[in-house]
Amino acid sequence: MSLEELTSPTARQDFIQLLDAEGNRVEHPDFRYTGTDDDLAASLRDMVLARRIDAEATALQRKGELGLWPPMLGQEAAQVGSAHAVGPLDEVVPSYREHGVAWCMGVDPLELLGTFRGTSMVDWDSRAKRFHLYSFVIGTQTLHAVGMAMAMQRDGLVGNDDPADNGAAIVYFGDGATSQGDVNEAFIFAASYAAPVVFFCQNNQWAISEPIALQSRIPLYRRAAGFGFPGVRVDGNDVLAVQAVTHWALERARAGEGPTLIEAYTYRMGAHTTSDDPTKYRRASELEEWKAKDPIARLTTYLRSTGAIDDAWSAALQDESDILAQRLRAGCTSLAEPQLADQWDRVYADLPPGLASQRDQYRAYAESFEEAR
Amino acid sequence: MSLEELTSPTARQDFIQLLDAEGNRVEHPDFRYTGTDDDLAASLRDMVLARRIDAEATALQRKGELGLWPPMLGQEAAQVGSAHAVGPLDEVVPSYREHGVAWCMGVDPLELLGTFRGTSMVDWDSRAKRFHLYSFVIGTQTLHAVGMAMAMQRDGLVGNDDPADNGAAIVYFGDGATSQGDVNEAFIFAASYAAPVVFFCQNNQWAISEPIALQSRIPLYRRAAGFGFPGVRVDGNDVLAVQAVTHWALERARAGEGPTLIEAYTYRMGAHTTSDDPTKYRRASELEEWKAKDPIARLTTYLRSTGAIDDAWSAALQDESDILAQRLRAGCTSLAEPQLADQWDRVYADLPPGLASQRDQYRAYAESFEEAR
Amino acid sequence: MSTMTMAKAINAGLRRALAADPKVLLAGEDIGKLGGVFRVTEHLQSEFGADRVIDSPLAESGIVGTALGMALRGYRPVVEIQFDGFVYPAFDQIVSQVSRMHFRSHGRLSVPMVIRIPYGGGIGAIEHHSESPEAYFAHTPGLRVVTPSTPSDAYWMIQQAIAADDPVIFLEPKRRYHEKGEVDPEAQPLPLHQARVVKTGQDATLLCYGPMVRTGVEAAIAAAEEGRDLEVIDLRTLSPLDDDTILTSVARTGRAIVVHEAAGSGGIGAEIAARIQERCFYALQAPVLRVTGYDIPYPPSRTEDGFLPDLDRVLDAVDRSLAY
Amino acid sequence: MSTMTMAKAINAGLRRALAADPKVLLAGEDIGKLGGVFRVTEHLQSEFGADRVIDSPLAESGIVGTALGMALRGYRPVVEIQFDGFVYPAFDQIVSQVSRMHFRSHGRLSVPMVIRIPYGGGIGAIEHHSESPEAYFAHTPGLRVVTPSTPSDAYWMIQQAIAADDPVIFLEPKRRYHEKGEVDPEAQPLPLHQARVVKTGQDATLLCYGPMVRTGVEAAIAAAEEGRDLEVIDLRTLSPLDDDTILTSVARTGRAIVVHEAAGSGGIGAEIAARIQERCFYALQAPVLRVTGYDIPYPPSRTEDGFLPDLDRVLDAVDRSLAY
Ligand SMILES: Cc1ncc(C[n+]2csc(CCOP(=O)(O)OP(=O)(O)O)c2C)c(N)n1
Ligand SMILES: Cc1ncc(C[n+]2csc(CCOP(=O)(O)OP(=O)(O)O)c2C)c(N)n1
Ligand SMILES: [Mg+2]
Ligand SMILES: [Mg+2]
Repeated sequence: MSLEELTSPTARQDFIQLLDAEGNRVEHPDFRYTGTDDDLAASLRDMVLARRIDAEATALQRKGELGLWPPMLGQEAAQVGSAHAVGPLDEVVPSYREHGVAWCMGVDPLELLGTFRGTSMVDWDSRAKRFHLYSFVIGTQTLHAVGMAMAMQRDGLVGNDDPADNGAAIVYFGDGATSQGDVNEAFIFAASYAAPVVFFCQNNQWAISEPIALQSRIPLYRRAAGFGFPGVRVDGNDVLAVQAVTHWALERARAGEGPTLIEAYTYRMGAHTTSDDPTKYRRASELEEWKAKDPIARLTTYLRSTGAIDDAWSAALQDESDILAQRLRAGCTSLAEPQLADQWDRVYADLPPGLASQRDQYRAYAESFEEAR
Repeated sequence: MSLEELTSPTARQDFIQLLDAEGNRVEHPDFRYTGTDDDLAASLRDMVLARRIDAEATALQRKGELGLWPPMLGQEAAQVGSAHAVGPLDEVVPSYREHGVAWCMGVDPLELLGTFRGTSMVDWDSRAKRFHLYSFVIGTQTLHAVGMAMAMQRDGLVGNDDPADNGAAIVYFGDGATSQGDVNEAFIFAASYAAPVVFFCQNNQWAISEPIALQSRIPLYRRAAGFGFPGVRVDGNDVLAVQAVTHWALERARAGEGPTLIEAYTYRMGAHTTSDDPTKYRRASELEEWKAKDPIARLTTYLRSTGAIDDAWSAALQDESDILAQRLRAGCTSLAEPQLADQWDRVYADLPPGLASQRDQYRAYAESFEEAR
Repeated sequence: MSTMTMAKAINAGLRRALAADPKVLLAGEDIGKLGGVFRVTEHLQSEFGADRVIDSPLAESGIVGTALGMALRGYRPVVEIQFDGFVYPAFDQIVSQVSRMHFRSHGRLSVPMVIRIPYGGGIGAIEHHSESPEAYFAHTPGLRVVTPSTPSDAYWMIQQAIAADDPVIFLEPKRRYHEKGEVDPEAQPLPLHQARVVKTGQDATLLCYGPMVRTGVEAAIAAAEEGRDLEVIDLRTLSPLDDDTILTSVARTGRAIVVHEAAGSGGIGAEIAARIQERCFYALQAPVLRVTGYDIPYPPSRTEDGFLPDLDRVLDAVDRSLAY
Repeated sequence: MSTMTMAKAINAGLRRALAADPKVLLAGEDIGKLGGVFRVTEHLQSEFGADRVIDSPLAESGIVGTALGMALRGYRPVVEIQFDGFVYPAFDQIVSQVSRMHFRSHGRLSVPMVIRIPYGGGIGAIEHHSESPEAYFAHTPGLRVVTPSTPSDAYWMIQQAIAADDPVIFLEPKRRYHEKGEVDPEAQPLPLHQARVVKTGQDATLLCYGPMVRTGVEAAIAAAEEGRDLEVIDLRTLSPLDDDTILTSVARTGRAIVVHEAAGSGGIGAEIAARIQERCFYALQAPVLRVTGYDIPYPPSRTEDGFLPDLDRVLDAVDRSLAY
């Protein structure tokens, strides 16, 4: 597809789908899923386990073990499909709801919990995992991702003859985030420098209580065209389509063809966070409609229809999921308690003397206090 | 034109022109100039006088009477054409180079000088003139304009049956400004609320030393489509086209049809400001090319060809211009010197006691000092 | 007279302001149907309509910048920033535009705007949800910065802030949202820019505000048991500071301790200490001490109890002050 | 050893850093062909290429946010904010992201980034071009804030800031850009986070920084004529403050006067006064006095001479201090 075609508002790829809600594979003129059914079973496994992690964390919050949890229920295909397109030199920059992406990038889900339990800021080694820190100020991370992409250009990781030498960044954000100045500036910088970055917007229809219509009157993916790069909308509950589209966009980026905006059209089936009460602002019927489009159900239906998975496979996965859940429950309560005294050492690479003595005073005070008890 | 048509990147109105560089009127399928040649003569007069104000201010800066001046040379048609479309209930929100708009809105050009002489912050009565304060932090004023437009909606000034009851806001900004988060947020708020606002971007090809290509790889007017409202590019050196397009956009806004982005394609013929040296970053030949598209020259040619103006008309205008220039030169040096002691009273609507005593202490100190001399 | 939480008191104050003046508007993220994440604007949209209680796109600079535009046409916008840590995207609009429009126009224009910010820690939140940004605003000429500590003050101060013709940063101590107190809608409130002596005392002056007032009062009660008579002042206004109330008290007690959650360096306590020593130099029997958040970013919430000033840290400072 | 202006000294320091380390990058508006509006980056793009000296789109948040991303991949970006008044659009990225990435990652990531900001008044500029925003940054844990006052310091400090693994706000006193001084590229520079005693003295300590150091030195010379022996300290680092140098001096002289252009309320002077009275309580013979910009927005430039601290205002404060 030419850029003109891709940026035309009447382009036929308005909604890219390769697996419909009933679990039937459908054709798309421009995109196809190139993996095998076994690959899809691996995706299904990740989606199921991601959903389980999410469910357990939600339950842990209900039990008071976490202060907060932002559930990703319903967004499994968008997250797992895109994560499966990530290559070995790519960098992944999440927002705060990308538990499924984290899982695929090899982050121990226990490390996800620390942030929400209040035992840590962000626990995982973002460089080793190529999965950056969660980001809580809406939209800010899109600029960081563009900067990483600019760094990759300077590292000689873009447009090399051998595709194995190329890398790109992919950054996650929500539909609400598209209203932030930072996100639009990220579009501008990325376009201006043809930076190798994929903007992966999970349009889950809501920004807390605000419907997407408040942020944009037209489909979000069309935003990109006005900045001079392609935007596409993909069925975010179709893991095949998400992976195919993300693969294509990352390839473009790595090849030096610049940024792409992917709007993964999906739905936040749960609350915004465990503190939220969606009944205040949305119809129950809406959830019902989206349940019919469940990303896991449709993939299961499809893989069962092809015989790629069977009852035994599902039972084994259920076991694996139970073990994981068990590990999370046990691990959560035994996450190391943070020490305030340790926090000073993380403020500066070189702790200034004044701050060191503030820490020492705190320590002495805390100890004197302990002794006095 | 439908919104779809207007937002299509291949729409034929890519560059709206009604008077070509040689001074010939040309047809456009969608836009036409509805004024008479006398109206055009009035526009020419404003353009000539605006250019003269600009030239005098530049000269005053050279003589050390102003600290700085941002010349508008070359942008006369964009400014006068758009200002002539402003109606009696409209609000005009400028950036810092809109001396021609200021002139048309009835701001005494002497009041423009105070800011750049350092005698005042902003001198004119922005409410009485419906011409808001100059704004120096790039892009910020676009949000203020959208807020004013939202206020107009609440004032019942939008979409009334009698067009005379309707108003809108028009906000000016540069090509460089389009990269600021604020400007893009302004697009979002305006689109979301269908606010009656016209975004008037003077693309004068440069943001100080940065060419437009650094801010956008594609024509700027196309940015709007991605936000869900029309964007059009007009020959910014053609006062007929600018006025026709601005008139149309303001009418849309007043009628409740929401925002429009107008990209007035023009050229900054002078330096960015009197502190700038454009030879460092741009070819002399570029200026020559644009001289051939001079907005005043082409309108003069046209009006002479129709006989609407003649030598006598031009001579009278020259006299008027000389008198104005003379008034500026004399007036500039006699602008009242500001008093530091007066500044405290402008910080708060109700001066807090602590600040009042700070002012009094300053005054006492300054006086003691005067006495000691 | 009725008993209500601070969140409800602000809600009631907003309702009264909306009812009294059609020019009053609310804007912010999720303030409509949801009533804000703290429910402070609950039911107001259904009562006053979506034109007056406006759900805004997710962009703080846009919220503040458009509110400024509305203020310029005579409206009195009250915007909500969802959490303290999300005010920074609007910082430019606040410090370069909102705070200066009156000045820039030589007094011709005014910006009767209120920026409500739930602030402070102590609720076990994730990062960016426990910030105390008041010093940034207090250092910015043209802004007024106030913070209530009780439901009654919250009820009145929000109305006074809306009535003020200057832009007001209205800081709401979120961890006190659900504490209850008496609110008398017939009372004669204290002026907005006056501190309140919550408890008189002779031995030292505790200066606190917002979430720390309760801590200060508790400290005074505990100190009383040890025979120490502390004066507790609720600053209420952080900019401008109510010098009279502060200096009169310290001139008498000779000792002062400022308490706040924000980082100590460059915080409100620094300005207060600087003023007190400037103007009560001979009266001071001990240096002005500060009990504040440490000079580190807000730490993981399971360490916040140690980070935040508490009874013990305040009493420790009282001991140190009295030891001079 | 050569004589050059501060602008040229920073240029030379940047050049040396670019040449020494391929990871050093510059980014900002107009820094390429134009060499920046103050010509501080002049010729650097032609020498090091447009990939290392990057003209950025006109968006400060974007400039800082993308630089942070580059830093996370091992680059050492040095960004230029064109004027002090234009740093606020980047405030969120600076205070919520740049300053905290090290902390958020439990020390795993670092942000070796320099944010250069020409600051301060005295050049007859229009509004937003004469701001002194240092207190905002000094109140933000995780940032280092430094400012040179001479070409030699500028030359060395910019290189030290680039070499530092922490984010550094590098404030350049624009009205001193064209003043000349000696720069010795072979010298052994003072550490970045140390104040400098510019002139020793016995009677009182003048604490100043950036554009005000010259004013302080001139005041000391004038005071000497009246038989008053002032110590002048150039703070150089505003966060962290070099407590040792400051407190040692004031403990000896017993008197301190802080001078800065920024508004007094909540300025750097407040923190310094608070610290001095905390730690030199018995040594103080007079309150710490502050000579600062007034608590108003930067006024029209034709009144700036009265607004900015000058020789007379400093000497007046010295008189008042010595009168205690
Ligand atoms: C700058 C900023 N403003 C406000 C918030 C509060 N907030 C947290 S999540 C959220 C909604 C985000 O919606 P969206 O971008 O669609 O992502 P989603 O939560 O749906 O995944 C808001 C307003 C924030 N975190 N940061
Ligand atoms: C936020 C901000 N950043 C930087 C500047 C410095 N600056 C002043 S004008 C200008 C270029 C503006 O270009 P453009 O928007 O095209 O308007 P023009 O000057 O061409 O009319 C810049 C970078 C500023 N005024 N505000
Ligand atoms: Mg969403
Ligand atoms: Mg321009």
